Amino acid sequence: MLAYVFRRLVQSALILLGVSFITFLLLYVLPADPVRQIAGRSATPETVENIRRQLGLDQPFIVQYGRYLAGLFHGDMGRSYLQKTEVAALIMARLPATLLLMLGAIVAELAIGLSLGVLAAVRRGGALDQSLMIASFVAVSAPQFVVGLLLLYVFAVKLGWFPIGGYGHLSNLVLPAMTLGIMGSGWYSRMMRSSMIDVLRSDYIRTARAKGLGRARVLALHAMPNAILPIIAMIGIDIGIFMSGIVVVESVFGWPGIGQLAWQAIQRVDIPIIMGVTLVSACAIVLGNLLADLVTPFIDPRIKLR
Amino acid sequence: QDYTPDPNAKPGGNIVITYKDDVATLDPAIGYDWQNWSMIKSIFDGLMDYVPGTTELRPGLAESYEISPDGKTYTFHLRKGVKFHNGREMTAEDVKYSLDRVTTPATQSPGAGFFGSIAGYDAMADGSATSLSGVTVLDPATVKIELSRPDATFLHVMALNFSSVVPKEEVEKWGADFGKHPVGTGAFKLSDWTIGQKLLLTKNADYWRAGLPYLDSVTFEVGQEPIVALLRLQKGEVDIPGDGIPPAKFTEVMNNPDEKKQVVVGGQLQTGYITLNVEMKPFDNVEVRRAINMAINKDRIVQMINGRATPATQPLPPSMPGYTKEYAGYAFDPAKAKAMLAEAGYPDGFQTQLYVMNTDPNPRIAQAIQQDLAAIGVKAEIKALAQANVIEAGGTPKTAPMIWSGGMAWIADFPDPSNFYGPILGCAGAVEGGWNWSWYCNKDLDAEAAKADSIVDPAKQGERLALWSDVYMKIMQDAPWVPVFNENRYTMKSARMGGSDDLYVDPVSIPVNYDYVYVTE
Amino acid sequence: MSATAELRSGAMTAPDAPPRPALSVEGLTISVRAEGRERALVRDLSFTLAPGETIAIAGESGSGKSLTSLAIMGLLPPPALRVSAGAIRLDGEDLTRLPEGRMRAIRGNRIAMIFQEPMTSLNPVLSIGRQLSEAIRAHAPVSRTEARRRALEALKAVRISEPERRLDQFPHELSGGMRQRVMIAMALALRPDVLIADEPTTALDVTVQREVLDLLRDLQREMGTAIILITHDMGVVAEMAERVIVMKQGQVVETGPVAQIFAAPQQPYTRDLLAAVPRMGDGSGAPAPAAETAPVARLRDLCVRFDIRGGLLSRVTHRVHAVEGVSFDIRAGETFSLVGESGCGKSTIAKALTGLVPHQGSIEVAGHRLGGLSPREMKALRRDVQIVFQDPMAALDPRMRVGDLVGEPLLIHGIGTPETRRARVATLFERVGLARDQLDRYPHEFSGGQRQRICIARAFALQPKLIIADESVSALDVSVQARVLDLLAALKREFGIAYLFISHDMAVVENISDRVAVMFMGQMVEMGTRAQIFGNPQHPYTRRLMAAVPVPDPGFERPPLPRLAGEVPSPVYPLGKAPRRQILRDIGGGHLVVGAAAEGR
Amino acid sequence: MTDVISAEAAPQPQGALRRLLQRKLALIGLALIVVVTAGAIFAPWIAPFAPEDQMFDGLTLEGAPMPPGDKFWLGTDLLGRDLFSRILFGARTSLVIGVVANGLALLIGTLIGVTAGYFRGWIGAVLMRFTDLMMAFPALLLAICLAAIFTPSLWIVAMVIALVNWVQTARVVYTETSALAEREFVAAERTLGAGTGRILFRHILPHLVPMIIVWGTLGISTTVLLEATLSYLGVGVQPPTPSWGNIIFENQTYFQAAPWLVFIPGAAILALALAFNLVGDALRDVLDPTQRGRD
Ligand SMILES: Nc1ncnc2c1ncn2[C@@H]1O[C@H](COP(=O)(O)OP(=O)(O)OP(=O)(O)O)[C@@H](O)[C@H]1O
Ligand SMILES: Nc1ncnc2c1ncn2[C@@H]1O[C@H](COP(=O)(O)OP(=O)(O)OP(=O)(O)O)[C@@H](O)[C@H]1O
Ligand SMILES: [Mg+2]
Ligand SMILES: [Mg+2]
Repeated sequence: MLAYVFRRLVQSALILLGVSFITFLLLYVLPADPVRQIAGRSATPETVENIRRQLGLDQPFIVQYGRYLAGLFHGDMGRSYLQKTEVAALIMARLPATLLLMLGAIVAELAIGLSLGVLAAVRRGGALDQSLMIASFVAVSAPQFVVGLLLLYVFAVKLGWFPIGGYGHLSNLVLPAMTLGIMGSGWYSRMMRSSMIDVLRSDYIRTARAKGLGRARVLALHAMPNAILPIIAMIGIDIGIFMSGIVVVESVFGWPGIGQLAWQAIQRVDIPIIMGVTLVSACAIVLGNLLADLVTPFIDPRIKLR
Repeated sequence: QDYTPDPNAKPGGNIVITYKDDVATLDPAIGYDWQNWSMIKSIFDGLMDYVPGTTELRPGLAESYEISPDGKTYTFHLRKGVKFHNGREMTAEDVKYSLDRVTTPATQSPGAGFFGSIAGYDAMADGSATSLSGVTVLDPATVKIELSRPDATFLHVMALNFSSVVPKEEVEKWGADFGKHPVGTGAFKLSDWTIGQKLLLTKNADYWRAGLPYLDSVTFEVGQEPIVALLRLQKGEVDIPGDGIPPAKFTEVMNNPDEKKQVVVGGQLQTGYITLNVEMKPFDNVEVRRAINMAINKDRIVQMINGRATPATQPLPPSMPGYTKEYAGYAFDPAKAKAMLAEAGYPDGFQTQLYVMNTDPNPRIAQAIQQDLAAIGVKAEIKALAQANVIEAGGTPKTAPMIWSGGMAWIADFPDPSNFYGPILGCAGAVEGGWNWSWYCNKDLDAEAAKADSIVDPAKQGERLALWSDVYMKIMQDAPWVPVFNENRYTMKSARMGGSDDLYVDPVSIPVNYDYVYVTE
Repeated sequence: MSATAELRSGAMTAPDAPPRPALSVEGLTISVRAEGRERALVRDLSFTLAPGETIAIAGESGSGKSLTSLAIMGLLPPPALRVSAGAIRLDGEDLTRLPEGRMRAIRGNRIAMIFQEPMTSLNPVLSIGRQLSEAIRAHAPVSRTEARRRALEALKAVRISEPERRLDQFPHELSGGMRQRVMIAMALALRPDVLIADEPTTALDVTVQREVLDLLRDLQREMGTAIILITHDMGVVAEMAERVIVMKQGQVVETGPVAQIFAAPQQPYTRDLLAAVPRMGDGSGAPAPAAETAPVARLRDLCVRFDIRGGLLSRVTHRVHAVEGVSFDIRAGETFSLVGESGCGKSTIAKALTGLVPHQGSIEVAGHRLGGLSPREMKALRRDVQIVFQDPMAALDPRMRVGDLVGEPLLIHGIGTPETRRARVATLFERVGLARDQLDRYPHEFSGGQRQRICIARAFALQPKLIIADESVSALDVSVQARVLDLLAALKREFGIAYLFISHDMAVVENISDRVAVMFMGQMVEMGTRAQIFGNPQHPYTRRLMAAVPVPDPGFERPPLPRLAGEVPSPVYPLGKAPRRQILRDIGGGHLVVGAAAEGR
Repeated sequence: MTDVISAEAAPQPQGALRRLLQRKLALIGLALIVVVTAGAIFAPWIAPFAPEDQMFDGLTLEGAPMPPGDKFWLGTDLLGRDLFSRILFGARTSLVIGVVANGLALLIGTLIGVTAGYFRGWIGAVLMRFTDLMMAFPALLLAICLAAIFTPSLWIVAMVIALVNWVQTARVVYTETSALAEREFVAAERTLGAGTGRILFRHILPHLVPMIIVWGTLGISTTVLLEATLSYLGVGVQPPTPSWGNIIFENQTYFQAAPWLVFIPGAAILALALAFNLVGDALRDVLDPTQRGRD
């Protein structure tokens, strides 16, 4: 187990290195000059050159990348071009909010998706199954901005159950987490349904019923853990999918996470921030996958980590 | 010359202002977006200032000043007893330090170029000097600034945020993080900043303008979608939506009598225009450029943005000194435009590209322009890109034939006609990486502009403005731009906000002049 | 023993009536609803079961045995299947009309069931203890600790080794035999009145089967449970049951006391069934071993080891010595059998022979030396060696039509045109006793025996020199098994094919082999002609294997056998260590036996 | 009489199509797909107006769009263009994105997943590490960069979407394939002498079909919306070319003031995704021989 984690961490580090290289390269060839953004509209050409030199942006690609890496090893992610602040500080200030939001979204999408998937599997072929199928497609196809605003409008403005945006309380988390989780719940309910149908056909479910167990118990204790197995790996993948949704959801709900930071940075080619956010999100994805793999053996004792 | 305090003003209270984007930095040498511009104005002071709600200059930290007859030497007498937020008294040394700091390349100030007329600037820019030779401290309360050439806009430059006076010890203490820990002499001081969430400015009790500010504190909440901000305003949670009324809600608000009362409308020193790249075919032909000018249906565009602008006739906005009132501009006449194109050798029009920034409503405006051009046979392909990419394309030779300036449009740094010329219409900007995206360079006009700016004597202001007016009229002859509209500002405020409407459409402090507004409850 | 059990038995004792049946089935008819029509799968089945009695239901595959047991449990999968007529009475109550809630109280408590497939019938993600105590707590309001105590008791009752440890283990950590014991423990934990055991031993090898059967009998004696034993193995029937019901196509063919049925079967079907049962003898009779023909396969000092990785850098730390120094020849046209209990390395040898696992030592097949062959040579080799796997369902791609599956080897080796191929496939089909019009069906539409015949047809398509049959008949019921074995024999006669026949069923092996090798823990312990092995078994392990085979004779008295309840010894060794090599000695006539006569476990 | 029975016993080769056509839901789905495709192909003849035509009477005097009505059946957009015509023409873009780009992503993902899952060894390791890397890479950023480097056009956008969207498919296909490769019938095929290609294409791929169908149909809306996000960022299909996604994105803030601008194209995306799902579900059952006879 420990050996496995160790090896996976080494692999992850390599993956992160790869991500940093590709990102850096892409940003390097991107046809947009960050210096002009920094220098602003009334800058003279020499000011522009000056800034370019100071930031080392006149250096060849390899040198720039090498410097960046060297910085990274010292825990220095550089300074934002436009915000003039340590990228690490900016990210650290916003990361907890994003992590919280993701966690909330995962909980929401699992709670909704899994329970609906089970329901559909149990009522397979019936009217409920059909309507859940349509519902899951609505969930997958709905643009998050609109979903967010609708939820906000109905539950915060009209009904007043939740605050309009904001951060700090659990009540603030509900709507954004729902918005982010809705799309995933569509996916999960579909996946869970088919996985559950397979499991319900299996011999051990029949055994459990032969023992005289109640229906709810058979579903919750015997079917669920088995049906969920193929889905756990998805949760790791999910974190990556969240990254794009987070930009939208955070801005609708005024959620102070890294999504908005990333968005502004992309708009203005603030390379250190883009790099930082990319690396942090890559970290999250890699760790999420690792976590998913580490959790599996607890649910499925057959799986040995090697 | 000065401002009469509002007799109804009540001290106390806190207001909430929202923004979508994060506040980048509050370092006055660096902050250069319209969001932190007004915040910096309230935290710092420069030698010069504007009368609230107007574009009229008034002395700031300088109590008075003298200009030498040749217009090249300015002597400022500082107010005594002005204290920084850290309690230390502000002196002439601080003024010099601040000007040195903003012009040192290491500071990376985007505003360094504004100080080009101060003697010794060039040595600063190329790194050979560490101090502006033109700035001398005569005594703790007097500072003398010598210019290398007469500059009529110099007092405006001294009112720019870039000229704010900063305390050396605090700058050195925080280093690059001064922008997150600003210390100035202004009406408000920063007391809390939670990155990505909110900033709290609290009243500077020691402020040198007696009785100001009225408010105890101002809270800025960032990361707020404009639509959501408006919803919160309607619920009374927000006092001013910093990003204004979102277009999607505009009609709704204006059709609601109660809400309409909360809206304040004002002009703005802004022009939205299309650049025509004079180095690229067929825009090298002045007839073609004129034809394009006549092809654009500005009224339709204004209608499309819910009438939140006025059709423009020339580069300068109407509220700018030097604006030529009698000039009617090119009339909308597609038939004539088509004929002119035919005459210029393009009877079937031509293919071209229109660059535009990708945030609403700019792509929509671009599509309206596209349709107008199509009517005279010009097929323009729209390239809607992120701001950075448009700026990049504009500053690269022979790349962007047409650019719609919206979103990056020129909002004046200070209310002077020269501000619309140099970087965006003069030869200086028509370089790689510059902002003169039409690449229009007319040496004669450059000379005329320089001549106008060397008229420093306030008495000859009329003569100077006439020269400027002439410059812009000649530009319209050459038609490197299609001025499309001058945006109006529609600000909304909560019902409890008090103070003259002018404060809410302050041409300098956008969205509002925090120092002078107050709450009525 | 428990309070509830006593209460119930007290209530049951009626004043003077004859012993009430534990369960009675009256005119049971089970129908399936498909394509709008109702079809009866089981028709008009009736029997009564007295307390403490064992009834066997025998019959060919698909005759409705499992459906009957599911109907009694109330577990027929809705909505397709249902009881359309008849009644199942327990204490006078008709179970078919009981609402689900009350039925649930009976399941597990009064009637328990052991399923056919121990490998898949336990929930893989729950610990044994959990699954056991859950069954107990479902019916008795006891605390968690008490349930665990009773679970442990139940495990002890089934004589599983290290019962305490098992409670916290998971199904995959147990061998098949142990799992079946757990199933039995689970079924008996609440001392049900009736136990239904659906083919409880079919999937197990002989030695384990022996133990499980003994166990069932002991427990029944102790607790007085009535048992319905479903099986197709007449040997098991003879040993276990008092009465037997013979079913065919959903109907009862014959029923009566075991002794009577075995002695004087009335119906031709019953007679056929009994005749098909392979019986063990002393190895005499039938064909003499083929003369010294050239071998089609030569194995010399074959070793197959699997690496187990571990540690920080995932280096190899342990090895499974699955096959360790095995040598033998298979001569053209002979049937060479490999026997031994589960996990001893039989399948691994088969895989090594077909190049599916890498090996050490030398293997020569049909003139090719395995190892380092180019893909072309490998392909050529594959024309000569074919394998028929144990589980025909798993070996057939479920998404292809069987005609295509059988024709595939021809297509792969580029033999013939589509028309000639189809004709050849049709001939093969007829040869193995399938109809031409079944060519376009899919594997799941056939019975187990038919599927195995499809696999055989596929193996024969290329007319190979050697066919490896890895437990190819173990899962089939006797009559089908007999048919398949006849088929193999006929094909062998016709084409002179050699077989490597892998099995744990000594009776079958005796009936078809020319030569036999006995394996234990990856090594060979005894090898010789059929007569040598069965007539004169030398090694104690060989003797044990033979003694474990159920004898289809109700009068047979089994000599007492020491009961074993341990784990199968493990062939896993740390790196650098290896099992001790056994040395085979010839004791005359090519009869090889491991050196020390006192070799044991 | 005998005919009926034999027809039941031995299915005709065209059985799959016939059985597909027997399913009501599949027919509805198929009909929807045909309608959308026809709408896209014949848009110039069906559409009442040109999609980029900004009509004077398409806006109110205050510049607000017109709600659905007599002249503009589905209303107009913020520029006074006919929404119905834009939806029709937008179908072209969205079909290319949802079907071609999504299909391509599935194809790439399947190829990589199958190869890695079947071959293991270093090929598998390299491919899966690459997949991990791509998964850790924010897809949106990659899309933005790629689209910004190559000048955006419909086909470039489609390529870009395909290039970022294959990752999840590859991952799940990999897992499934490694399990399949362990199945006995694959070993059986190998002993018959079947080559790698044959095993992969004839025996492994068919088993992946159900999963690919699920991912493919769910992927339709995801890709259509991703295209919209790209358009929104200025690296997608350029205006005034309509796509269902960018109609929504352009107008999403107007969901209250002009709900038709958001919900009508939203419904179109949903309908397309649902239609493919209905057909896909049915196809999956029909193609799965083990489902035959059950219902
Ligand atoms: N769910 C089902 N739907 C339709 N037919 C079924 C179903 N389950 C079983 N059958 C059919 O019912 C018949 C009896 O099946 P059953 O499982 O009882 O056989 P069995 O006697 O237990 O055979 P085996 O020895 O192979 O286990 C078979 O012909 C089978 O095809
Ligand atoms: N791929 C593998 N990796 C590790 N160990 C293996 C592998 N394949 C087989 N083994 C081990 O090798 C030993 C021999 O296995 P094999 O399948 O040959 O047994 P068998 O005699 O065929 O048993 P059965 O009668 O149950 O089929 C077993 O202990 C098994 O666990
Ligand atoms: Mg059965
Ligand atoms: Mg085996």
